[in-house]
Amino acid sequence: MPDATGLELIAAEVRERLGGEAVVGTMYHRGQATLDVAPAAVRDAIAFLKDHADEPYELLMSVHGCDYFPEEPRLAVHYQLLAMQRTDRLGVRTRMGADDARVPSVVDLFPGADFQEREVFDMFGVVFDGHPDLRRILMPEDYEGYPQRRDFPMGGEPVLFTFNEHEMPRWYD
Amino acid sequence: MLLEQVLFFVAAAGAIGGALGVVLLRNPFFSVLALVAHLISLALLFLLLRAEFIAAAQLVVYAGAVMVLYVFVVAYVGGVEETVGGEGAIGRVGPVFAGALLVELCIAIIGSALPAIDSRGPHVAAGFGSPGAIGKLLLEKFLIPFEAASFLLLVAAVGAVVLARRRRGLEDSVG
Amino acid sequence: MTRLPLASVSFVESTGVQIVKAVVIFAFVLVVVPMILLLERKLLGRFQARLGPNRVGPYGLLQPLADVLKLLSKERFTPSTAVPWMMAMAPAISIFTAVVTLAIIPFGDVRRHGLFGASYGLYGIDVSIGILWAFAFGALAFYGLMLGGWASGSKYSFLGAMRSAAQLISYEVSLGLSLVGVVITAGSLSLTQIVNSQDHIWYVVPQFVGFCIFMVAAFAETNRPPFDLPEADAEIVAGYNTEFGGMRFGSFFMAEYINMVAIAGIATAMFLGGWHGPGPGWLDPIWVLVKMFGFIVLFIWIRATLPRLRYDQLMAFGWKILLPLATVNALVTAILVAT
Amino acid sequence: MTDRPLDVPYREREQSVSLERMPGRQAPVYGTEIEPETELFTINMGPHHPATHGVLRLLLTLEGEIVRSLTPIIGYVHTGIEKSCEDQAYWKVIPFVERMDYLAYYFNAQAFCMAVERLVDEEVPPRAQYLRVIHLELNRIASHLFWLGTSALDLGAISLLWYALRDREKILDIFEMSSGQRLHPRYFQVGGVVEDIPPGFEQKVRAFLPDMASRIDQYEAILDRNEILLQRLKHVGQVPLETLLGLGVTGPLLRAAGHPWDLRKAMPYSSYDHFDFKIPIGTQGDHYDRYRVRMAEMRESLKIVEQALDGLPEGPYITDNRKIALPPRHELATSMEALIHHFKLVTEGFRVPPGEVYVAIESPRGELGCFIVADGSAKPARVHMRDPSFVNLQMLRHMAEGRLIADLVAGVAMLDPILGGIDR
Amino acid sequence: MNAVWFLVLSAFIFCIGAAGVIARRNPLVILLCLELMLNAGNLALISFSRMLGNREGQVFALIVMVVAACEVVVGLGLIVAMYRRRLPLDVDEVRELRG
Repeated sequence: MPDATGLELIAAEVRERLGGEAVVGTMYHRGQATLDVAPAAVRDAIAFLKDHADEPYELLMSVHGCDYFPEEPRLAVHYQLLAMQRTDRLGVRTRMGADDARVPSVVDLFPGADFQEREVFDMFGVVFDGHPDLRRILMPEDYEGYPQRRDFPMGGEPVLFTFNEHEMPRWYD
Repeated sequence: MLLEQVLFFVAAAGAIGGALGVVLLRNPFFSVLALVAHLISLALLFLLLRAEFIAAAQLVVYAGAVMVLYVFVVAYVGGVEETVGGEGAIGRVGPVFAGALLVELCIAIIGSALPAIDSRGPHVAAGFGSPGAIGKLLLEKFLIPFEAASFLLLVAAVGAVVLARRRRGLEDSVG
Repeated sequence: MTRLPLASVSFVESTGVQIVKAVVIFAFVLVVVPMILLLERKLLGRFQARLGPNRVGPYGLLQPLADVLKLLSKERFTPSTAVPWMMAMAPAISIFTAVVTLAIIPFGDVRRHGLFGASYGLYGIDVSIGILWAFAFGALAFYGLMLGGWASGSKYSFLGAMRSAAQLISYEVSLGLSLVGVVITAGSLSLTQIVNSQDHIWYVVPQFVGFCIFMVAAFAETNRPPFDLPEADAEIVAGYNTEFGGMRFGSFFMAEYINMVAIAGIATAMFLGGWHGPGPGWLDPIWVLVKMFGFIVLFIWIRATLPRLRYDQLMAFGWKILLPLATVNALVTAILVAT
Repeated sequence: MTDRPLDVPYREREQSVSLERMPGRQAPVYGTEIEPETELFTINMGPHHPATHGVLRLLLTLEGEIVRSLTPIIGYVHTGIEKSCEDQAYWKVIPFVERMDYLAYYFNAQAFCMAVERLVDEEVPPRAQYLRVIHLELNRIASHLFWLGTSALDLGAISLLWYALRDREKILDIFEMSSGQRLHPRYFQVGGVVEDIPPGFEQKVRAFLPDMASRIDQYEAILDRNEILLQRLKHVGQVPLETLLGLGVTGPLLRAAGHPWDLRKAMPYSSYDHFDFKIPIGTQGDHYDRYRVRMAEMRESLKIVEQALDGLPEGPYITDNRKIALPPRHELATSMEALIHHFKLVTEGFRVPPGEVYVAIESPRGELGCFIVADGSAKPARVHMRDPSFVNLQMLRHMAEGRLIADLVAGVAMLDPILGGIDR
Repeated sequence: MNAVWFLVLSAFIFCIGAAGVIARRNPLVILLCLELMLNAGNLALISFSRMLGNREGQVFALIVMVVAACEVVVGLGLIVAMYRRRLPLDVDEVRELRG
């Protein structure tokens, strides 16, 4: 794990490479380092970390979304990078508002991000620019809304049984 | 009525029905099935004529191998439906020609002077059409046709392989 | 009583006797298939460290009855893409060709069984074409599977039908050639004569290679594991009988088991000396049944043991190993017999 | 592939044991050279299909028997567990996450508990860590046994399913002994485990270990010398190591390709560094190696369980932090404070300081990550499970395209996807 | 049954086959109709054989079967080749000889 100083060093390198506004901030919590990156710069930052000369993070383990609802910007996409040789993890986070939820896709860098980015799109409505096949993955294709956002109601889905199918007009649409 | 006659008429009806089905059905898959029915009826007729080995060969070779090839090819190229008869003179001439041929053949058969043609044939021994008897005849008297037939089979097999092979070079020029 | 005007048979019986025999064979099928079904389920249970059916009746003996009742009570459905009359016909063809093959299996010699002063052959019919009879109807059995798969209008069924067709064709050649050695040695195609000529030695000894080829090809011809590709449940759901339910499926199912019995009978007659065995003459049919039973247990045993082959491996094995081996076997036998 | 330099501390720790075999090439498939413009047809394999291990739907484009393209379609058992977790107190989330990967339930609970423990900065007592290891490794064996049975069934060997399930039953009996449940036991708690193991538990596990070892020998005797099985598995479904790493594939699938990556060694948690075990790796990365790696992993797990039993320390089985763990039952009668703690924990649960963590453990299928965002309340703001099946599923295309349907089925079997984990 | 019945039946089948060959345009069906004609010939051969009480007709029926099998194999090979090259499966439209 990069410690707090190491994280600052990485952040400085990323800033140096991609410009000052690329890195929004850093976060070091419970021994875990997370780099806060601007949405537009996230692909470049991850590409930089992947091909870092000294300390490459060559694997992308997880991509997941998050909704910090009352806070703004509320939506976030997390990337968990892994350096297998050094057994080191680094989180990359990018936050954006719900209205302009667009992030460049990293599928070309890490093909494994394919399904995970689709899941984030499915659940949070974050659009990944450059994703080859951005469709819903877990919810039905014609589903409306993004169920994992915090303002999406819990338990709002009526369950269809044979005894109540008449109470659900046009359920078959 | 003798059992033999019942069997004959049943088999004859099957044979003619199958033959008509081959010609009249539009979907080639059903045509193939009609021919299978026709072949089975013919095998029954062969049995009536005491040619049991031929009947078995008919089933094994024709129904079991040749028609399977047909089924495969029809499944491969798909059922291409077409109209029967169709446009043009040939479509109308065909049945007329066939009818004329039929009349002529019937005159030839029924009006034939052959004395044995209207008989049941001589009494034959039990092993008349048995594999042993046919095989003996085939290897002793008709060895050259037998060998020629096997050579023909070989040529046909090679020819089929050559025909069905993929030739990438030529494919492009034909488009 | 007139005689059937059909092909000549070496021992001719009256039509009435033939009808009785036909009824007996059919009854035999109806009795033996549920028994094999139960045997298979019980044996599989034992092979798999479990009990097998034991709820219906004492020791689960009525399980086949329950199975049949369940199948009978099932809804008969037809996919909208199917050809209904063909779907109805296909299981019938399968059953028919399977039962007909049973007719030539000899359970005993003709001379030794007298009843009411006449003598009867303990077989359905002893045709001079003998084993070719089985092949003729085996060839027709193809249409049961093919029509079933094609008429279902389902892609899985179609895949299964194509698989079964390819498999039946490929292995029928080996099956036939493996028996050529026996036929040459016995000098006859008739099953009774072949059994009779095994007086001194069963053909499984001189024709061991042929026997092995026959067994392998027989597994493939009956679609039993490890050659159950036409109905490989893990791959193509249930192959050609995917869309069949109720008694139509039951018919396919039954046909498979009758085929198993028929193949076991042919193997018994061709290789294991048919009714030959120690003991008095009336034991003959028992011996045949015991030998067939052994084969059926082998079928079940193999099913519990072996995984399934892959399609290309199946084809390669059939054409590249089994067929040349069978050909060489037939040639060598022919040369040995001729000299 | 395997000779990439791993000259880092991990290399010294990993102690991989290689299943060396003769190098080979991809087994030939007859008919793969069919030209692309011939008839293709599309078929839906699943969601109701005997070989898709749940409700996985594969949209296949076939050319005869050969798979030309493959698209997995998932979501049929999506139950919104991650969303539901946001409405539960932390300790009530555990039964939810256990139902994700329903064959490796202890692992889900472990990942979640570790993440919460990280957030509240709570140490787990050594005895609880050892007890967790025992259950985790037994669960790994159970999961691999289920994989073994279903895989063999997919390959047509029906009997092995029953043998494997028979032994899995014994493991479930052990689970039942410690927690009262066979599946989804909710045995792991934040800060430890629910209860200490009952008397007789250790004897039962000790009796099971040699038994299971001999069973594994039997299974290998059945499968390893079976020519049909070898033909079906060897040199089939090889995927280059670079592709695997790019896809983020972990677990036995990655190890079979020769990469000794195991989080138990790489980033030890729950005192896995106390135990002496090896990481089995393959050389070819084909189905056969995947099979062998999992079989060898079962043996290693047996070793770990035995060591954990031998070295099982005395002490509390759960943290004595009353803010997190329930007080012992006997204290309720005597201590007012204990009663209050009990009341608060049961009605409201404990509060977790704001923060977010991502914790990963090695599940039977690969890296199982748990990402939790805490907002300071008694309910998590976000729970996400990085399920290995979900990520590994993307590899299926690389394994199966251009090969026969039977190889696809073998591929699904060797992938060992759990749809509950994929769809969550 | 007298042999004349079989011969008339054979004539019927032959004519149906001939009509099919002329009228149908699908090469597959034309091949099937050729089979019909060959089978009619076989039936005639075998009924003559029975009529005369010698087996030579049966031998020739066997050889006709072999010829038919060869014809089918080559014909189907042609049809498959036509299909592969995207030629119409219609004998009226395939007029040109080209490689």
